[in-house]
Amino acid sequence: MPRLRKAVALLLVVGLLVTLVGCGGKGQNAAKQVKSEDSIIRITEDWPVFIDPGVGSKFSDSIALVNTYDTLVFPKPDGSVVPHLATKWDILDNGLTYKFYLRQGVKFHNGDEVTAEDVEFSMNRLLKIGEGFAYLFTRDVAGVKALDKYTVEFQLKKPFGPFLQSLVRLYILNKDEVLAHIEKNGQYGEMGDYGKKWLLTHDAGSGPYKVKEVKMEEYVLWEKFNDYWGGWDPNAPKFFKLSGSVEPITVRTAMGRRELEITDELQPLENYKTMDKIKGVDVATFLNGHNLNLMLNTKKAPTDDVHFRRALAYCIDYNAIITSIYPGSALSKGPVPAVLPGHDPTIPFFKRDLAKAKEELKQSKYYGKLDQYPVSLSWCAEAPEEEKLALLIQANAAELGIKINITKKPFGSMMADAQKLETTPNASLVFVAPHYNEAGSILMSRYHSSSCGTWEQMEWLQDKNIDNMIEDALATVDVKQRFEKYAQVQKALYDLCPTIWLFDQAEKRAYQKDYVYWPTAERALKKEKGCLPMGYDQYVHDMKVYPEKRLALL
Amino acid sequence: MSENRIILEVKGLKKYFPIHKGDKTLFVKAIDGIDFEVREGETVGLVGESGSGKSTTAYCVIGMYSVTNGTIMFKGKDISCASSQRPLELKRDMQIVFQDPGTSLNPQHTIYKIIELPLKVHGLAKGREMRERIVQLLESVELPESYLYKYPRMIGGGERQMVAIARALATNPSFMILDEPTSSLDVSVQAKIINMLIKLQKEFNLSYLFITHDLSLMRNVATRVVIMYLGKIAEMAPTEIFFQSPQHPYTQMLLSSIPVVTKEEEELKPKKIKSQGEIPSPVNVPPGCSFNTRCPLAKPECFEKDPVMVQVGPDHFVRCNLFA
Amino acid sequence: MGINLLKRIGLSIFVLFGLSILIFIISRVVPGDPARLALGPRAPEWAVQKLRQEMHLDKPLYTQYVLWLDGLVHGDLGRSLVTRRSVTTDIKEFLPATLEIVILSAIVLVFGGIFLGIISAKFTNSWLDGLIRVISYLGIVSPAFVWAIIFVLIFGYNIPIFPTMGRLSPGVVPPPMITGMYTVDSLITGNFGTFVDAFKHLVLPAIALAMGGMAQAARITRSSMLDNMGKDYIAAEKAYGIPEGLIFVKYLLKPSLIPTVSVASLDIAALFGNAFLVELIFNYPGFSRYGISAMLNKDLNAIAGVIMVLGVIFVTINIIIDFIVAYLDPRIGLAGR
Amino acid sequence: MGDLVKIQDLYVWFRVYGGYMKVLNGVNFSVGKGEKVSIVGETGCGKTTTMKAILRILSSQAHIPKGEVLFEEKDILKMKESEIKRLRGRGVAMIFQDPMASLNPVFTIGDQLAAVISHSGVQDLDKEKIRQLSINALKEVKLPDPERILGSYPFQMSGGMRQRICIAMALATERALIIADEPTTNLDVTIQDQILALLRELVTKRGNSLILITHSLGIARENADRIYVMYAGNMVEVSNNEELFCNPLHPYTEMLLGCVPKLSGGGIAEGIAGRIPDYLNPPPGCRFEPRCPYATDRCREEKPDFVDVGNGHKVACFKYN
Repeated sequence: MPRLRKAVALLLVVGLLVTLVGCGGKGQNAAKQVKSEDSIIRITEDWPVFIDPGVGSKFSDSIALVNTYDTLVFPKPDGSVVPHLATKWDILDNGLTYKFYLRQGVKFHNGDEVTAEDVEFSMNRLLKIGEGFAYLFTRDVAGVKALDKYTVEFQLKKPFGPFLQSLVRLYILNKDEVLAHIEKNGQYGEMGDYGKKWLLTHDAGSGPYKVKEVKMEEYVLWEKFNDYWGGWDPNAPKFFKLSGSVEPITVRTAMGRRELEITDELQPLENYKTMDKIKGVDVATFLNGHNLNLMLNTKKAPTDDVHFRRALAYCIDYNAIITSIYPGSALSKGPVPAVLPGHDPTIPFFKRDLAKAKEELKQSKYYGKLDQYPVSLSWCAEAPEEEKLALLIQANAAELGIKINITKKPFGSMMADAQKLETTPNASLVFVAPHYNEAGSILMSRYHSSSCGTWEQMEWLQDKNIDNMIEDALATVDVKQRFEKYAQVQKALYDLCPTIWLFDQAEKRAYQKDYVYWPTAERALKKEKGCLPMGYDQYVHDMKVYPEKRLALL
Repeated sequence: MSENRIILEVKGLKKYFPIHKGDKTLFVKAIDGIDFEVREGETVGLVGESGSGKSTTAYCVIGMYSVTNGTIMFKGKDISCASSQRPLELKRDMQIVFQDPGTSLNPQHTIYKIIELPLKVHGLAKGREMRERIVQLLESVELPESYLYKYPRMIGGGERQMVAIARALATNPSFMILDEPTSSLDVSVQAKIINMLIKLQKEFNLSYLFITHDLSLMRNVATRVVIMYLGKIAEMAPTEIFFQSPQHPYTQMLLSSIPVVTKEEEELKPKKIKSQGEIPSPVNVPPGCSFNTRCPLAKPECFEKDPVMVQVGPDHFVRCNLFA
Repeated sequence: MGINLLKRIGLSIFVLFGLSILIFIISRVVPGDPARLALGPRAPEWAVQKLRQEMHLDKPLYTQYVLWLDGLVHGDLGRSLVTRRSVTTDIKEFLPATLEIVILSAIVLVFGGIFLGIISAKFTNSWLDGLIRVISYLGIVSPAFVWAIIFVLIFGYNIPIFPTMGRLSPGVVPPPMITGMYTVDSLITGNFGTFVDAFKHLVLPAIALAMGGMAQAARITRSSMLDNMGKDYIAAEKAYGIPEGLIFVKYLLKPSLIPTVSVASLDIAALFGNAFLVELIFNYPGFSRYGISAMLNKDLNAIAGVIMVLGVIFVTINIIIDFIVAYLDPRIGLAGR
Repeated sequence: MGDLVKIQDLYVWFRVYGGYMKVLNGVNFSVGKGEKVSIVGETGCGKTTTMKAILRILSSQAHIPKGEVLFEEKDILKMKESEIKRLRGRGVAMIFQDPMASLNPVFTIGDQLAAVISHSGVQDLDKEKIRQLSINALKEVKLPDPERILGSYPFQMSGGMRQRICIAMALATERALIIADEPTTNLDVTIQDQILALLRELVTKRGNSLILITHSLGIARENADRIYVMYAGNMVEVSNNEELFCNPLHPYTEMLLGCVPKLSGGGIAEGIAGRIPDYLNPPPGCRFEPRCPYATDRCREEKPDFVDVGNGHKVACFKYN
């Protein structure tokens, strides 16, 4: 009996060892030789990833589109745009007509040349489908027309100052290739499905990377497009892969195994700290033009009283927020994040000042009957950190005698609540991002009456004066004048205090500092001002990767 | 004896259990029309093999099973209804002791609690009285007071059965069903219990319906014996007469099968009939006389005609075609 | 047996029909506008409206059900809002991936569990038994995703011998689609290298997934073997001189496996649910992950499709296990005949 | 004369929490070739332990401090595994109390019979031969349609049929000794009668030795040549069949007989006061002493040995020496 027991134990141990060694052999013996597959940038991001410019608009889609397709103009961190597919352009009719002259000889991935017809087709397709980034254009664009092979003209319904900025979201598709892959029985009439099915897993772009493989729910893999008109640095990555998993443990392990170069921005704080400790891994922190707003319902008691709103604004401990809850973030100065072009730097920060808060409260009509007017506050269940914030605000407000009732809500419910004034709570914690990188985008989508009833404006401001100022600013084609007008709107809003701008959000991503050159991380290190539109920080063409340095880390 | 008052009267009692076999519904005829009565102060022995329906009869009488057909009269009241509709007073007056005291006593409760329960339910004792009454009940089954706080597992099988009897006595019943109370016990323990039951019967003027498969035990306990076979009564007679002149071939087979310890007993065993065959399943009761598959005296008519009960002597009834 | 099987299948279809109504109603009644969720908060209302029409969301519920059922009968489960493809296509792609894990996991669960249980019972109260029992306790109390995390850390990070992401290593070409299961397809096409690679990707997720059920099976096998060891028939078989080894592996094992198999069947069915977090951690594009992402995105057709397929799988597993139990335990098998 | 089995001064203890259960307390016992012997005793007196010792299938907690079990003059307790195996295969067969529990519920009767036959040590048995032997064994116990029974499972049989099958297994191959441990306890009296008659007939016909363990004095009387009465780990009395019932010597035997209800009536004795002793701390002298009305000081200190009162009638009680 004891002999058998020993034999079984031995069998178990040997079995385990054989498994370990047998399977481990390959990993350890892997030749320390650089292969071309090693020249790769791998990024994690949330799934799904839509690589169709007519469909995608989220973070992951943007990263894919930026690298697969070209646009007429290309954004700079300072908010300006530079020539890209278009070498130059004319703005005519007081900003109602834009005429672009295309670069000649630019090749699509299949070898076709990029022409004005492709631009016309791309804009029409986007408008017709109505999904993705179409919302940037549907309101203002009246039409588009290819004047000749290399000239294309856009007609606007009314002057729209930041039109050039919004064009970084018009990704140019190869018309012929898309038409060749249309499915007949679609919902777009003679255009069938407008190539939607084919473009789900294929690209028709001219960008620096061409789609090599799409594995649904897993990853998208791109390969360098050697004939890219923009040319190539010798150390530019040969491959680029976007993985659809953001599980902290998976991300961290992959970083440790050097199977991932840049992480997503959705990791918990703890995980960034852990990854920062891995040799050769650094965490890049940069402001991305998003900010967190405490939207106050200006039509509902007690937040309908400006003094009451200001009292709230003066009682919150902003420094505690940016040091312990959202480290790396910056204090907000007014409604527009400081990194966005058109931001007015003269607007002061909100500061915690209890004396001032009490003074404001005394002027409010609710003073003395605060207990009858509790404030309802919703936070977004998908962003768990917001709970700490909500509790902090609750505690701060309690010092003034203001009672806050906190509710956790899924974003879907928050969206539904925002549809009616009665159901919109007194206060809502919401992250806000610009549609295009300019102050006007935030001002329009946040405070113009047209956005009332959507999650982007739960203030229900409905102020004619503000509406007129915003419309006027946006219609101004001249940048300097436009920015001045933006500044006035920001000042006016600061006085109305419809929102408590809690902080400008910092985006965090861990990356392989030792063998990857990433321009955005470099800019963050140097604390350079400005930011790029969503997705452009991951423009792989400008990155560099050094596989031999990677091998040294293994 | 026969002038004593009738306590329990069972008439035409039937109990069928439906079983589903595929699409068909068959009936297990556990009891198929039986008549008997129990008189005051009497012990009626209900004897039969497993599957004869003797326990089912007990459960129908006590109300654990609803009755398919027929009537059960207890002290002149019809109690063929479901247990839940019986008055509490009736439940108090009629008690049952089960075969296996190991499972009929709650192992989590002390003996005190076990006996306390019926007293509480029927509101028979309160406060300090309660303890006194329980001790008194234990004394009546010859268990010392020290047993009050023991658990069933701490005492022997015989003693557990004593506790079960004490619990049954708690409500001062006049009628008790004893469902094979000693069949899982050794003879030395059985002797003690049987003697105690007899003593209690005299003391409290109890009537017993005593269910067993042991005829030699019946000889010493019962005043009247009822033999059941496949849901029907085969023979019924006062004990003395029964053992002197058993009439039914099945009764004779039973008697001849009993292992005995004295020559005297040997004499009493019928010699002509030997045990053969097994009791058929109550789902497939053979046509005619249900004993025909094992009966050494079966005639052709036994395979067609179900016999009726006939009286062959004073208080002696037999259900067999030989006597028709 | 044949008639019994047909009967069971007939009954199952009835059950699945009921299930289809239930899941359809549940999937449609959950709050939130699926079209809005699919197109994002900034999409213009007309585009959302168009999608609603396309999905028949503007029609009454029963019309929607009839249309959906009609599609179901024709093998068309509608279009997924997340992948923007036909749900049928998605299922064809993701189901084999998860089946691969679940099948391997079930094998580990059943055979591993029984093996450990036998060892434990054979050497009752030895250190080996103690070790197995401790592992079993851990296996039962820790959910599959905890094991997944532990395995990723140990075998992916500290001792990096197994891949921790995806179904194949980069650069390995997937085998041609036959069953959709990479390991099977690569073997069919004779591509052994791909098989090894695909198999290595399965090892950690499958074991992580199997741990709980395996521990359960081990415990049940152990206790039921110990229980049966005390039975008279084992004493009788010993008394008749049947070798102890044979008694152990044949006469003792078979009756002892009945409870194990019944419980294992539930555990195997539960694997599909537990697979979700495991697939997430191993970035494995499987059916469970697809199902959960469908629910999070209120991807109606995908939800209904996934539950429908799971329903069919559960019912099938149930039938299979019932027949295995009937084989092991003649009392059940014959009662059913 | 040639004793087939002879147990001499056998002690068997069981290791439990808190010490040893001293169950067998110097058992002396023998069975002659072709003899039918019965051991009678109440629950827990050590009958089954004695039989398990003969087959050496005691549980792993058992400990044998003293004694020997001779089978054909060889000590079973000192036998090697291979000898034990031969003994089990050819020498001894056992029939258990509960025929449901002693047949494996998930294998067919045929399978179980075949296993018993093929491990009986008889060489060169092919499948067909085993099948033939199985059928013969079933025919011998008067089971109808043996071929059908071979393919059936135990649960498809009635209790009586199952016990016939157990007997068939025991007698399927040639064995010197049959041990039947309460073979009819769970059966109805008519079936009990049939089974015992069958067992008696077959054993007599084949000239096997039989040890019939029972708690029923009646069964012992009708089926055995010689009867041992056992109490709390000791044989207290042994005698030829009729003698024991006409002239019981040991106080326990006498009282036990009084407790048996008689078909002839006459009431039942009061029973035996007290319980069997606690095996963890048994009385040092005669184990029946605490319940014995005749107990003396000597009984409290000394363990009585068998005294032969003539004609093979032995009793372990100080009353008789």
